[in-house]
Amino acid sequence: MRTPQSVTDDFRDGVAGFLERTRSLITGVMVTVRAVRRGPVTVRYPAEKLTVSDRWRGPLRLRGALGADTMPVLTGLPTTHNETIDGLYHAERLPGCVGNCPANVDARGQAYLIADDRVAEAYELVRERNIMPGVLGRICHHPCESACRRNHYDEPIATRPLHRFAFEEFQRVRPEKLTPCERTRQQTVAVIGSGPSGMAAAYDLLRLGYGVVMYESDEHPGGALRTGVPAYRLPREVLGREIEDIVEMGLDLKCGVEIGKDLPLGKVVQDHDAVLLAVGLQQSRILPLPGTDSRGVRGALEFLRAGNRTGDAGVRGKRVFVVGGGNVAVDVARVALRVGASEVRLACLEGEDEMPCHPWEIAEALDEGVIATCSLGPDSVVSRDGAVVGMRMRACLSVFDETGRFAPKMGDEFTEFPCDVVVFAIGQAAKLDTLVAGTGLLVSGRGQLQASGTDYTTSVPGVFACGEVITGPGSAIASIATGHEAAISIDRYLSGLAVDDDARVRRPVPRYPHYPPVALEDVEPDRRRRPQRLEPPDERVADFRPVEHGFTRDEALLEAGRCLQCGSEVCVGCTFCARTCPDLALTVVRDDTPGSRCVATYEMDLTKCCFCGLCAEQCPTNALVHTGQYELSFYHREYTTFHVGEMLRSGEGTRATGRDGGPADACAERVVGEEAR
Amino acid sequence: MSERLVVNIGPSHPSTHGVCRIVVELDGEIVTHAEPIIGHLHRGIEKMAENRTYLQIVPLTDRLDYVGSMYANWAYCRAVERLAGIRVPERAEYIRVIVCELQRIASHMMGIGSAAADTGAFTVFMYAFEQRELVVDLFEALCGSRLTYNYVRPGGVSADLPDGWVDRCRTFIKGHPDAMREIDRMLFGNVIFRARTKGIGVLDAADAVAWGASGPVARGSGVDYDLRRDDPYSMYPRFDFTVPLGERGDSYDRARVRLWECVESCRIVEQALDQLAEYEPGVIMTEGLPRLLAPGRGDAYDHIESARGCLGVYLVSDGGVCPYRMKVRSPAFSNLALLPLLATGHTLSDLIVVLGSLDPVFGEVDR
Amino acid sequence: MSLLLGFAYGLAAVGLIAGGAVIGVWWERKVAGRIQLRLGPQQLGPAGVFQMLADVPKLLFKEDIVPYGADRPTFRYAPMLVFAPIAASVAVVPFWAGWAPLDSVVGVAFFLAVPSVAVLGMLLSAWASHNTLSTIGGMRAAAQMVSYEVPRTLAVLSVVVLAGSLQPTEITGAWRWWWVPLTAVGFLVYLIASVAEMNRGPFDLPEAESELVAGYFADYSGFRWAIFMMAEYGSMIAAALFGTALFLGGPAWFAGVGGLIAYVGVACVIITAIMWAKWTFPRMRQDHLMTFCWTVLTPLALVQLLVAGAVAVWL
Amino acid sequence: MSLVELREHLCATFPDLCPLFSIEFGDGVLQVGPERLHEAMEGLKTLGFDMLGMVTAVDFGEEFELVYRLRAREMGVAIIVRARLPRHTPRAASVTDLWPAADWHEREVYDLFGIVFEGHPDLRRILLPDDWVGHPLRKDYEDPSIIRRPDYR
Amino acid sequence: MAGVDDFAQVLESVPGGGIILTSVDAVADWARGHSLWMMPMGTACCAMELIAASFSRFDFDRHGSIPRPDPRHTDVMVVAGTITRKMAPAVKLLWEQMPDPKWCIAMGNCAISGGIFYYDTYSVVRGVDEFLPVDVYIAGCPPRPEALQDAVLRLREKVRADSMSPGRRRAIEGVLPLPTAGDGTAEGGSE
Repeated sequence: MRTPQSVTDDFRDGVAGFLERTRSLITGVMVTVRAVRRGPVTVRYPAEKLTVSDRWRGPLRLRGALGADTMPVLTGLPTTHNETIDGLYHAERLPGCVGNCPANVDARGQAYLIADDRVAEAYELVRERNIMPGVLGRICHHPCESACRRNHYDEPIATRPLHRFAFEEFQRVRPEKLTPCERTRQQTVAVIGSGPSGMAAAYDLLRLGYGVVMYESDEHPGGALRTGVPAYRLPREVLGREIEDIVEMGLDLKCGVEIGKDLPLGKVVQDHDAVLLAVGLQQSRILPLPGTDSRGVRGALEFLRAGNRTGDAGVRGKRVFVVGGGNVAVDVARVALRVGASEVRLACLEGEDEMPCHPWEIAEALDEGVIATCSLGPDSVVSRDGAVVGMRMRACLSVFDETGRFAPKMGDEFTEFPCDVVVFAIGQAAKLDTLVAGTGLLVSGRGQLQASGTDYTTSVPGVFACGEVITGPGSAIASIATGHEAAISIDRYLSGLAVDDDARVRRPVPRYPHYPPVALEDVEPDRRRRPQRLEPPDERVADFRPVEHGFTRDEALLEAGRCLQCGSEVCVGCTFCARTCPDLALTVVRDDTPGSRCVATYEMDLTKCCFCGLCAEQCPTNALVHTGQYELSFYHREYTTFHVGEMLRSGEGTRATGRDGGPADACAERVVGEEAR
Repeated sequence: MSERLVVNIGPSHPSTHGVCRIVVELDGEIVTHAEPIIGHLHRGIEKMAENRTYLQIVPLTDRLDYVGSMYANWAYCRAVERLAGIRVPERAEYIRVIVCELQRIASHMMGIGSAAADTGAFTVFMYAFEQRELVVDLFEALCGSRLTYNYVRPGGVSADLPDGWVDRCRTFIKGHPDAMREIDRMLFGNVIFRARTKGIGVLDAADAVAWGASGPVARGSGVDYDLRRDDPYSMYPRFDFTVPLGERGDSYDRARVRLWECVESCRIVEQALDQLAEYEPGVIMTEGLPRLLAPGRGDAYDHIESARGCLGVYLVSDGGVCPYRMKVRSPAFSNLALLPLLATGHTLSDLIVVLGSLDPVFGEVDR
Repeated sequence: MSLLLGFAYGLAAVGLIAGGAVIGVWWERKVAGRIQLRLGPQQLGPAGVFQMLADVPKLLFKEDIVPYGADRPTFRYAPMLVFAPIAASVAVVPFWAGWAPLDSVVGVAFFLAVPSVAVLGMLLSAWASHNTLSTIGGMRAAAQMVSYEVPRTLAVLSVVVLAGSLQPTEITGAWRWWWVPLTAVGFLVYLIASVAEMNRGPFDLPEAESELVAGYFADYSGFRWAIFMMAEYGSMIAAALFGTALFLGGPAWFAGVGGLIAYVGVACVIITAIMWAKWTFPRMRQDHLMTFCWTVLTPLALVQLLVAGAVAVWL
Repeated sequence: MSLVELREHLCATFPDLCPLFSIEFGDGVLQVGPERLHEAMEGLKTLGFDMLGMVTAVDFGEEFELVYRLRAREMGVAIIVRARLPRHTPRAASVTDLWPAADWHEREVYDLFGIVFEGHPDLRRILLPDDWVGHPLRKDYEDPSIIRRPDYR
Repeated sequence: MAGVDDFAQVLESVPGGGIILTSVDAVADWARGHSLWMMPMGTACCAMELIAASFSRFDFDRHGSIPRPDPRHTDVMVVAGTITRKMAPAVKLLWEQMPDPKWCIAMGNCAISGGIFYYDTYSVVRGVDEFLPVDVYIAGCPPRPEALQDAVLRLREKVRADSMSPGRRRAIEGVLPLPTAGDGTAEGGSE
């Protein structure tokens, strides 16, 4: 059928035209005859109903509501946890905070339990995955918060401060909560290194019923948490308390035993059924630049170790120059200030807004008086008489090439900064030579342990490795995650299962959208994130006191109440459906009384609803869904308003009457009653 | 007869295609003057838009041209995208083209059908509407609504094509031209219909341009102007299609242009479906759009070729989350203004035919 | 006695037309439905045959509105004036071979003349309604009905000439099968003119839904409106019966009940054809309608009359 | 024809309109004073802008801004013409003599903004009933029947 | 309907009249319920679904309901679409032109409460029940054609409960909710 040049079409003149005209009438009749023979296309309503599409935007219903339904909590042994996460992920019910956390800590469940005033339970829930919530509650870089759906609306939930709050509350009930794990397996596992990854693996193995022996070369356990993280971020008693908790679970902790020196690794392998290497990275990398052999050139780890242990790194009154822009560099700079450096300058390759460290870290550092000079690369250390007198830097034009690979392009501009100490904070490396001596463990040419990044096995059966020694420099929570995975591998190994078979569920790695910043001027204050109170910068640089204050109880409960419970399919009364509705057809009020939180009012005025679906599209919990109902006749206008009970109807069938829902919500009655009083 | 008879048609009259009152002055049966009185469906959407966020306006635009909701959605979204500088993924653009061409079919089915019903050929209306129902079924599967789709959104479209939709769509566009041929033979070839519409309400090309007519109304008069081809937007430059034209500008040409546009739409949809297969599913929305879109200060106008002609949206932003002013340039409004010009001198029955051939939708005329 | 008989006939005619209209409306809804790809009435009785049993009492129970400004008595009784002539015209239909309720020697003239009185009723009802759209409808109806009388009469005359009688029973008696090809054009003209007479599509201008809402009976409600509808269906039934009798020889085919059944059956087919045409074709315009009547139908009828006359003379 | 070519064409034909022309958001914009509006429009028409797409107005508090959108089919370009009118005397010259299309559009602007178009043949309300009080699209329009949607977003 | 009321009163007083009244009621209600002809008062989007409801796919004729453009011939007015202040007098006029007994269906949210046009608009009437007695409300924006058919079936139930004598009006049996005594929502209803 081709489109004609012109749609104008005339009958011919004369007899031919007359015939055409007559034929046109007959053609018309023929078309109707064909239609009659084709038969009706009618749907015989109500006996027959047209199938409504899956996406049909019928009246809304709630799958569940706070107060009426319990919130799902992601709990379980490490061996079952991945399955849970995987199932949620494929059902698109995995909350962003859980999915984005390397260890899949249930931040959503924590917020729910805290807001419900079940803080100790919240602590225990978090500890299942994040074995040291008190520690991580102070130092974690909280990837959960960047994937928090709340970023889309205003500001993310303060998950990390809530960990800290939960830890502090837990201390009150700690004595009755601590019980040693039951030993159900005869096998024992040796864990070498007491950093976060080793601890995580030990924790899981203890819960699985193994006997665990942990060797630590240092006097005190904690690994990098103790030697690397400054005390103003992590008070040592918190770390000690949480390690003690794990020891009380049955961990056999042996401090001051350096494997490879005090005890050969081969012996350990013989004595135990499995060995886990969680030794971390012990030495700093220093760039091979001219002048790095001068006095005053130091590595970041050694610097931090000295500063943390003794409170004096030998830089009192000196000018410190930190090379690097990562978190370690910032830590170094801030420790340097606290141990008395007269001036601390930080230099990094990247531009100001693309520094690799976390933005809040550098912001706090700048507040304290650290000077950051960006877009500079190190050229050489200027020394006089074998002692550092300055640092020569070269302008950096760009850090990454078009494909996003690290390939700095340097300019021709040089700057020299006078200083007395240069600290290189450009990375760390493992120190394995004494450890692996005399075993079959293979080490790659670059000094890295040969190990699988997914199964955490090494070249020797029965010897596993986890933590930064495998992954390279990373975050504490990522190390903990490798610990959990390694524990699964060890469990499978000791149970006689293949470590890497298909039955083993891998944690899915979702990708979350980057949320654009939200204009906060129009946001009501009670919707905003509770601000974290900090020590004043000029006072806190004097010593290693904690910078952050943490939440008070009320603040914490309110902050936890902000959580949207993404993907839980239980409405938490976040009000964003009502805010998104063009016509305010929804009225949502939540009762935030701790211990009996509920959605007090959820009213849908069906007559204002324009069935646009914007509310259900943005519902973070997926509790608000469209039904396939379309028979919406009412004898009275009043019944077109659906209350919570009616919103919780099953949604089956094609009729929504506004009266077939569940019983009136107890919470709603209570609120009404209170108002009456 | 010297005395003039004044007849008031509407505002609720079976053939006004909505709520329009026409005050007709008759000399016998000859119309000496016809004055459309519009505004019976003026709901103040432009005022409402000033207190709605950019996303919340999309459902409002659905209710402008309720016979072809997708168009208003798209025109509005184009204006927002221009104002906020949003780039739309190509897959989304293809989907927009597909749904809008299907919408053109749905809308023209209504236009042809009601033009037929105005001349008393009610059965043709049923046949045309049956085709419309098929399109509506496709839309229902796509976005869960039969009429007010809220589908095209600033930055893309709200949902990707569901499983099996492409096949259903192909089945439809394969069968549709045959149905059109049937309607062409039954209605446009019919001697009575031709007698009723040929030479009635003749609009010459110069008048069409001067009165700002667009769409099938202008093209029926031979004004070779189609925004899809002459001010190409979206993916239209990648398709091969012709623009059907009339010669005389009478009611017949205006109505039959619509019929052939449907056939051309089928061709465009077919090409679009072929080209769409190369794009990865799921990429249908610009990433990183904030919940409350707040473009910077400024104004933007953008338009598309809707089933009724050039549908434009003019947005003024003061930097807030709601537009400062939204104006909808409605083709039906401009086209309806031609009614007094076209109907004068014809009989009362022809007035109805002329009105039907202009195919106004009063939601869009009155806004 | 004859008065009583006449009364009985009257009742029977009203009953026939009312019953016919009830069935006719249902049948039309079914026919229209099937043409339009739908089902039509479904719920009451098999295939919805009893639908009209609901519609008629409902119309009976409706409020009887006389609009403000209407001429009350005229408005009230005009529907009767439309219905009565059509009911009366049934009287001369030869149902049985050699028998008609009113076996008048001028039966054909009676059939052609009496229903024309209905146009008066239409005009009166249109005028009484005090409504511009009704008035236009009434004027259209008058013009149309008066004009189409001419070709219709001429077409019927061809049969009259052939039979040499104005008495319907005699005409059916004289009917021979070769009349059918001979008067085919006349029959067509008769049918078209009759459809125009009864204001049905494609000639339904007086009540054109899309232009005049409902034309001359736009302001009638309830049972008065039902009377108009009955009149329309009645005239369709009468025209179909009469046409079948005269042109196709209806009751002359078989004797007895079989003949009646065949006759009514053929008339039903014709009624269905009339309905089919309504739902297939667009509506004509007033001036086209007139042109069609005077330039096509009337000459055709005249030619038919000439041919029939010539044949009659030749015989 | 691109907008730059349009600018050149415009400057060559009407040098005095040249400084009023700018390009914003991909549209050619001509900002004129109300007194020169008709003259400029006439010039644009001779230039080839044969279609008047829309006429509308924006209420900027102290001033109204009239917005016209013209399109030249032959050249394939469009132009937006803006004219600022003072609020206290919102009057402008009608362009119905140039484009009959402006008839209804100007009536609509009159109806909703109260801007008077001088020279319009039949300036009456079009969308609202004749007895309506006020011009609803003005920002200061108040009507007790309006229920304002709360700023709850 | 005064005459009918008188008639009903007389019948009520006559012995045995109640039985007659009941049977007349039954016939009348059955007939009315199965022959609800619609006055399609389609103004906006819902008009499209109103049209669709009586067209091939959904075929309203099956239920004995046909759309008639003339208010005098109809029993139930289906207000489908937004009613503006400019339109309301015309709707009221058409309603008054309909002969008794008549019913009104408010189809779509605009007709119930203004729907999407509830806020910020200066010209929309917030629900036809401001000036018409609505019998059945159909929520939806727009409702599906089936929803309209369902509403007519519901209306049939309501009609069935009707009586010529006001004292004999029965309670509606159906799945649709009705206000119960002491519910506090009975007032402001449709009657």
